[in-house]
Amino acid sequence: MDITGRLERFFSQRRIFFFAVVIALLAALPAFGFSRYIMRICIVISIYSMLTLALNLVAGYTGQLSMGNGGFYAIGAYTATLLMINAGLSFWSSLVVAAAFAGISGFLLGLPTLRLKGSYLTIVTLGFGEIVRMILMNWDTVTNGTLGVRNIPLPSLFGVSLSFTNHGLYYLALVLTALVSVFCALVINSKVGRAFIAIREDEIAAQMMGIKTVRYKVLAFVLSATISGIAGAFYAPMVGYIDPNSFTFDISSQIISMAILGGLGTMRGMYFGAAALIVFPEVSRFLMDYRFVIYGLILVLMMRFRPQGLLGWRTRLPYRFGKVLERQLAAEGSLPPLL
Amino acid sequence: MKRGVFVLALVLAAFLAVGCGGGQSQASSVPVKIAVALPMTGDNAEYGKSFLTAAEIMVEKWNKAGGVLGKQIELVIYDDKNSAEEAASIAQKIVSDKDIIGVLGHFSSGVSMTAAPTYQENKVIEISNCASHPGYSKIGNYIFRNNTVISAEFNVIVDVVANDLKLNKVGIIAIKTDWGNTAGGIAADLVKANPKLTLVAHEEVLETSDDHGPAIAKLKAAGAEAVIAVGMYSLYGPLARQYKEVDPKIQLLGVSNAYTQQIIQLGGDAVEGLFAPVSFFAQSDDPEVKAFVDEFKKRFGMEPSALAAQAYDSIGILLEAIKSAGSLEREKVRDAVNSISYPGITGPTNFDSIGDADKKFQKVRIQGGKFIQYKG
Amino acid sequence: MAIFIQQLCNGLALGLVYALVAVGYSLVFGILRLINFSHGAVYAFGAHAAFFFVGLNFGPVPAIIAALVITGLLGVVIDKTALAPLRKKRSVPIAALVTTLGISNIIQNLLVVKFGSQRKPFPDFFNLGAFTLGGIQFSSRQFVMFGVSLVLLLLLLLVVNKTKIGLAMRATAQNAKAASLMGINVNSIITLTFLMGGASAAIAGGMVGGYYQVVYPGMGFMIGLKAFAASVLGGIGSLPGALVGGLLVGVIESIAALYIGSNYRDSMAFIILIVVLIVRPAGLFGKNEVVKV
Amino acid sequence: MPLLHIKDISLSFGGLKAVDSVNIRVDEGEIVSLIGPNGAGKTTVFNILTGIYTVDSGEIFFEGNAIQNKIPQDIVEAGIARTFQNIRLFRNMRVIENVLIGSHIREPYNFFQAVFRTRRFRDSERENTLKAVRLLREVGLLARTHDYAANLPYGEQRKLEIARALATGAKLILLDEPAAGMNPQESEELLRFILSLRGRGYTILMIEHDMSVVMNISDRIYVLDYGKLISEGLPRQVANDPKVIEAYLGGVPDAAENNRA
Repeated sequence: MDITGRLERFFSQRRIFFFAVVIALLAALPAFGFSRYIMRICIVISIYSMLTLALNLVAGYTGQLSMGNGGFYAIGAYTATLLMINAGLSFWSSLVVAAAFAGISGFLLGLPTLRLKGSYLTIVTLGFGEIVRMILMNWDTVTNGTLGVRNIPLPSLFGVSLSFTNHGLYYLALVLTALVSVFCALVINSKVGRAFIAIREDEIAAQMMGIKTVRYKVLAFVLSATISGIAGAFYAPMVGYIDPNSFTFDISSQIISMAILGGLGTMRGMYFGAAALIVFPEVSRFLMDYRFVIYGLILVLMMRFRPQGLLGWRTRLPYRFGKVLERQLAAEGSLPPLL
Repeated sequence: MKRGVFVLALVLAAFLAVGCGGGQSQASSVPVKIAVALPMTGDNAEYGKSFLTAAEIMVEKWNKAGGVLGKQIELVIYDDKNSAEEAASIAQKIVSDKDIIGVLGHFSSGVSMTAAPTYQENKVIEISNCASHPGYSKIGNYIFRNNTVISAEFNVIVDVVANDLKLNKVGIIAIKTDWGNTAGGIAADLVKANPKLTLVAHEEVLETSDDHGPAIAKLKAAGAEAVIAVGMYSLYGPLARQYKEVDPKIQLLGVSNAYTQQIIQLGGDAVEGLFAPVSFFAQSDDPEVKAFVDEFKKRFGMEPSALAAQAYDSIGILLEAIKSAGSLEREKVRDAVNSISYPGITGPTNFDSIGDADKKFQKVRIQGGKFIQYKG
Repeated sequence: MAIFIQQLCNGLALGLVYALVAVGYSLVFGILRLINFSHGAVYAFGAHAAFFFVGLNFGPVPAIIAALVITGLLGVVIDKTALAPLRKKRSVPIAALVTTLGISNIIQNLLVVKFGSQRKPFPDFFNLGAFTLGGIQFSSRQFVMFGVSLVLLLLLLLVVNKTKIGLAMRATAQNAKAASLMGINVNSIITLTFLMGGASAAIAGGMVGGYYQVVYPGMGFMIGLKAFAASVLGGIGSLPGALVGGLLVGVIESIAALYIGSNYRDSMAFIILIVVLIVRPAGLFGKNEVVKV
Repeated sequence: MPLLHIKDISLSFGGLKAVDSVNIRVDEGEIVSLIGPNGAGKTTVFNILTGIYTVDSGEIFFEGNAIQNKIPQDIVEAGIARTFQNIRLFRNMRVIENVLIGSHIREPYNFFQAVFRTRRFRDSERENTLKAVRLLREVGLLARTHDYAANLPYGEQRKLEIARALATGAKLILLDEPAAGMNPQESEELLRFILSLRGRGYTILMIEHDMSVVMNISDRIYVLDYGKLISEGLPRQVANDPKVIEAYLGGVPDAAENNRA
């Protein structure tokens, strides 16, 4: 067994321990007294982790490359902001409405999947992202046009405003990312996730197995949009200011680069890709001019040499039946032997 | 395939390693640090780079003369890509470096206003040489604007149209950006308020497009005699060419952004006769201006724009204030900036209580392929 | 009415340029079933190459010819270095799409590094002055642009439909495997396709550069998307489709700018694109493909 | 009542009659083969049966219910599942997951029940996984349970495809050239496997080129040429039908060309 396989087994056998360590480390991070700048980078990484996890649902598992996820992100950010500022709603209710609203837009964008496949669908999603931005730019009465919206209030919990200073924003980002991650994991490990992957692997064969492929593709878009909307609804109060130029095609393209670098179709790759491509520009100021050239190179080289992403290997671990089932299978003598 | 992955990983690792190394290299003797937070990549990179050049010239001048308070001055450069998100992150980075006393930046008003509260909260002086939104300087008493106030520019422009050119029907064409929206609106109000002028049309165009045909058609149909063009340098060349083609007699007027050699290069004959108000005139005989212009040309390959000159002055103002405060205590430096009376190359500058610079304007006009002072 | 006719002409002239760029998408799609995302950046590269050669005191026409050659070669290089290896590996189609997206990033930002992101002056080389016709003023640039694009497009149609090489291209587009069995060198046909795509983009870039007299690295993004919309509208893979689609997008956009507002013009292409893809995915001239199981 | 009754179906693609007034009946517990030269329209008949194509005319009854022009998902629900001429497994999924996809339509829980891991979800998953493992044991793939489909040798991939079809709970299994690409020994094994399926109560309609397989296990045979049925009956009758021999050995080439155009 090769090195990745052995490492996997090592971590998998102690996974509860490692999860606990990672969560404890992340929770204790503010105690190390990092500067606000470092903490801010951590928050941005978690926002992009949510965005890549969202993209992963459509592009990674279901195989429908969306270039319009920046649009959902924008819809989430604007919906939450406008509700907080104009309707005086709290952050929490705005978050829920923004997620729902983004989800509905995901449903609308998912509808063309009834007729479109592959590259065509990708282009429609790209067009969707641009149209969202144009609407934000030109619908002045609602969105305040190119001026954007300023002074977005921070979220508050039990009367305490969650800010950078009290690390409230950091913990909120952490909790949201954790919830999104758990949600994705639950969805993937069910018939829904299996249907997504089957559609990616072979859409016609999936249909022939009775999977309502259109319904699942639309569902993937809705889920992806909802999660992106949550990320947007958190982003807006974090930055305090949004305008249409915060949501250009570059955002969608960056999310795609992150996901591809890490490995579409895996969750670990999403965190890795987001962290790598957020940290990379911060530490490479000397390469300023070449930053986007390098983003491009990443895409080209990955597709050529490692299309599954840096962390995108097929797991060597056995399929997990669960204790109860394993006992039952062993009792009737049909416990499948390990690889 | 395995080798490809390896190379890729190696390249990434190298970037990260070198990057980390670069981040840690900080001088041991503590200099006076000033941050420059401007777009160095992306669509507005040319502005950022030209402002940086101007700032560097000023800093070198001071350093040659022994620095300030006996310390050398260092510029710390940040690329905000003119994006609010980047700027917010950079502002955090700047305030976490306790040696940074002030910031030159950011580029657009929206971006500056996103970063400003962080500077205000941490008592870092922000001087923007180009933010124009009225709300910017109101964010706090550490936030200064060394730029012309846009309404003051339009007062000059409106005066030119009404009194020098004696034209009546005015059209406005503004780019669809946060700045263009605000500025276009202010221009429209001033034109409407002037009894000698009639506003016949107000068009918006996309900054990403070079085809202004439809907007021009509407302005022409409305009978505009003079058109106030509210945009970046990139608007004027194509606009003038396309407009002159359908109406050779049209009188175009620009804001101070139009005062750059690029628009003559881009606009050629079509920009002949264009008016603009400026606080800085590169062809001036003033020796201080001449010295700056020569040095800037040598380094940047073209004449400095008014905004670049304001960047030069902004650094001068900050250093002069530190000198007169006699310390690096933030409150004292801030007070010194507020009470300064600085004889800059963009005219004598002092700040009002909000933090806005009060500037005198000259009128310039393009004639014979160059800008000349207009004394109408 | 005068304004309308002016805008119509403006739209037609723009539309033919879109068509010229759209042809690049259609050629590549026809043969490889690939949406070549880097085409917009290749177009910007073509315009900059022309700008560069003009700077070296080539005349405008030799400059454009030099740009045409070098941009055509760029197209070939893109295929040979990045796309051909993917075909050899039989990668999934999305891999090629993502690769072209990456190439587009690389080209555009290398242009920024080399030339700067600002707009640069391009010579006004085909301006014969404005003239008035029936009380309406026209720019001769529009007519020159219209004429040159039309001639080039017709030439291209002629090559594809009447020559032996064109026959080989059409055969490859129909069925690459069968074509190669019939002795057609499919690889050189693909190379030729990228060469033609790059060259047509360079001409379009030079024309638009001359029309507005500006070039800048970001010029390819929007026009690339609009041209793509045009080729989809016409039926991607079909050359007459690209022509008609380009004209329609150009005209609709110009008229919309006039009646709805300039700030909505860029949205029009996307709206057209989405409507076409939903209502008639094969486009005006395309054929529906039968699902094979 | 026959299990499957195809009545007079026709389908043309732009002037070409791919299927022309075809009638087929399959009774419960039978193994029926559909043979014919390449391009005769056999796979098209399968595609019509499984809802990929819609017919121009004609009717199809399954257990007495009309199923022509229904969407593929409804046809699977009705109880028909298939395999493909060129194997279409979910290659990057495990063997067990491929079978679980087959039982997708037998999972009664909805999206929210999955996310909240309700009792219904857990029971259904456990039951289906159990069934899937048992099915794998029955078809002899138990040792491969954890492996990825792409890693299986050819013969086992064929078996897995059949297992996946069985997992849908179908009564009628459509096999599209199951023996293609197999050596005689593998075909022999496959033959026994198909016979054992009949033994377990499944009905089978298959397309096959390998005459030794067809003649050995078919109860009845239909012969298709240029979209038309040219012969039907017991294996021995069909094998001696001059029309079939002519179709296979090639009649007058010119006529064939004309027919095709």
